[in-house]
Amino acid sequence: MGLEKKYDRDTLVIKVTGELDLVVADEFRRVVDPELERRQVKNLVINLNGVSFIDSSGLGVILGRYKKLLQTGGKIWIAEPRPPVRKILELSGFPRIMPFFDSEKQALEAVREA
Amino acid sequence: MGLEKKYDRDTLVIKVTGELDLVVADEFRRVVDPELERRQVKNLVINLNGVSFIDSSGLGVILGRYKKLLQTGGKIWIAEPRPPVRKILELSGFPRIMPFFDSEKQALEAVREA
Amino acid sequence: MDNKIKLEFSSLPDNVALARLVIAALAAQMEFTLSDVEELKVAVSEAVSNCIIHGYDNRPDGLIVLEAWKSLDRIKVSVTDQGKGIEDIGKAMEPAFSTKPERMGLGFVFMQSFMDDLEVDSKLGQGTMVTLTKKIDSSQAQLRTSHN
Amino acid sequence: MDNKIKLEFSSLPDNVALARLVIAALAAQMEFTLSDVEELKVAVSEAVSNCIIHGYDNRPDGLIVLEAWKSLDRIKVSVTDQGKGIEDIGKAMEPAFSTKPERMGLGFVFMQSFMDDLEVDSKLGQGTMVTLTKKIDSSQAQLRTSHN
Ligand SMILES: Nc1ncnc2c1ncn2[C@@H]1O[C@H](COP(=O)(O)OP(=O)(O)O)[C@@H](O)[C@H]1O
Ligand SMILES: Nc1ncnc2c1ncn2[C@@H]1O[C@H](COP(=O)(O)OP(=O)(O)O)[C@@H](O)[C@H]1O
Repeated sequence: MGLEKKYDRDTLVIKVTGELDLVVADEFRRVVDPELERRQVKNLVINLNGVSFIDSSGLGVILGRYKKLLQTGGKIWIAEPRPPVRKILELSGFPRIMPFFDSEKQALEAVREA
Repeated sequence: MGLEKKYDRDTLVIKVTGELDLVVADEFRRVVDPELERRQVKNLVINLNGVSFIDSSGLGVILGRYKKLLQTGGKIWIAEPRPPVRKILELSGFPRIMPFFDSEKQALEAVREA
Repeated sequence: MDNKIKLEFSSLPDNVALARLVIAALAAQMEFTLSDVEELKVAVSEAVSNCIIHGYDNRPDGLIVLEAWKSLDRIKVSVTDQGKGIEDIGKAMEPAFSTKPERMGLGFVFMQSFMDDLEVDSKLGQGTMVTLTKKIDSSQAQLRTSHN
Repeated sequence: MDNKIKLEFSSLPDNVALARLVIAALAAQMEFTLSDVEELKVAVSEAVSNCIIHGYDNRPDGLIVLEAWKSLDRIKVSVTDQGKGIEDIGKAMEPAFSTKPERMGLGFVFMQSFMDDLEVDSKLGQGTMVTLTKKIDSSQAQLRTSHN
């Protein structure tokens, strides 16, 4: 279980591994929020390839970052959600407010072209 | 979880998958004993590659078949035990009474040469 | 053979994963599809998370009790806390309603849409019990059995 | 943070795997090595199997209670049945002793050699409680932490 962060130019890329429940959501907040503020990040790519489970606590932490970024004109890009996780994200209407990509590379290309 | 049986000439090969505890030990007995009797099996190769866990119930069912075969001059050959399972088998002295092989093929060759 | 289990644990966030694990293990012994098991895990995760976050306001020393009854065609799960209770259950169950600003108000929505039955029992200052039931889709079950 | 859990289940053979799963999940939250977790699983598997096979003579309707206490440096697990009890604990714990001819008499041997402490409490006709303790090898723990 864990979070890996890296930068692709100004874009923050967070790779999540494990089950995105309240425990990992909390960790996500603690790792990502200081980055968003300190580095004035505009684009956040979340790679969900390693996530086997998500519930409303996990959705909440993503939506919370979405709202934060909205205030500064930033965006979230979702990469590589696996089927069960994708289903929950779709059920909750996430694709209407943030784009989904089958690979992190495609997400980063879309960020650059945006 | 489960048991697969096949024959290589007169040798019965049982491939076990899952956790070899009291539940699977019971299944093992139900599947193997009728074969030993009906087909007068002399050699039983047990492929443990798919076994992630074994306890004394699992050991007991193997030892029980060993004793049955001893009466008819038969033998047990252990193939492909993974490290944690191998450790328990070794602790319990199994290698002293039945040979271990890194592959099922090697075990079957040894049977033929015996 | 019917099977009933009871799991008691403290309101530590780590224990939500434990509750999911136990429920998934029980469900795996039944004829549920993989997608059924996923849905059950989400529903139980929501119910247990609510005990911690709302019932006990994130205090780790509360008691949570998870009970599960397996029968041939369904699993029933109850999740109980002795926390602060829900003031207005009708309101609490509305989509997007939450008493915590950072939460989405989707917990009860998921429990309702992923389970066949949801019952909520709560008394202010005494605690909350949520009972979830999921049935095996018998057409699917037959499909799975015939594949064995 | 200390964590205590309690799991109650009936003496169905399938539930032995459930007990192992719960214990492995708790141990995985601690600084145990993989091999420690394997040993713990074997010990718990033996204790729970004994409740079913000996305590309840394979009747599926007996109650088994598994309790586990996690602390910083150890896990303590108790397994209790209300079954027939052990007549002579000293004898029962001897290697190769078993009251059932098809069994190996290795259960207590494994519990003893895989755990740091083993206590057995039993009353004929009333039941048996086995308490297992496993400590974290602190040299190993440091090794693991420094690898994170
Ligand atoms: N176990 C509980 N104890 C106290 N209040 C609860 C409990 N479960 C739910 N609630 C109340 O119901 C509301 C809605 O719950 P839910 O739909 O799960 O959304 P969320 O958890 O996102 O707030 C919560 O905000 C809370 O006020
Ligand atoms: N929970 C229990 N209830 C009653 N008797 C037990 C229990 N656990 C162990 N025993 C007794 O102790 C003996 C030795 O146990 P053990 O070392 O686990 O070997 P085995 O299970 O192979 O018999 C058993 O044969 C049984 O007579």
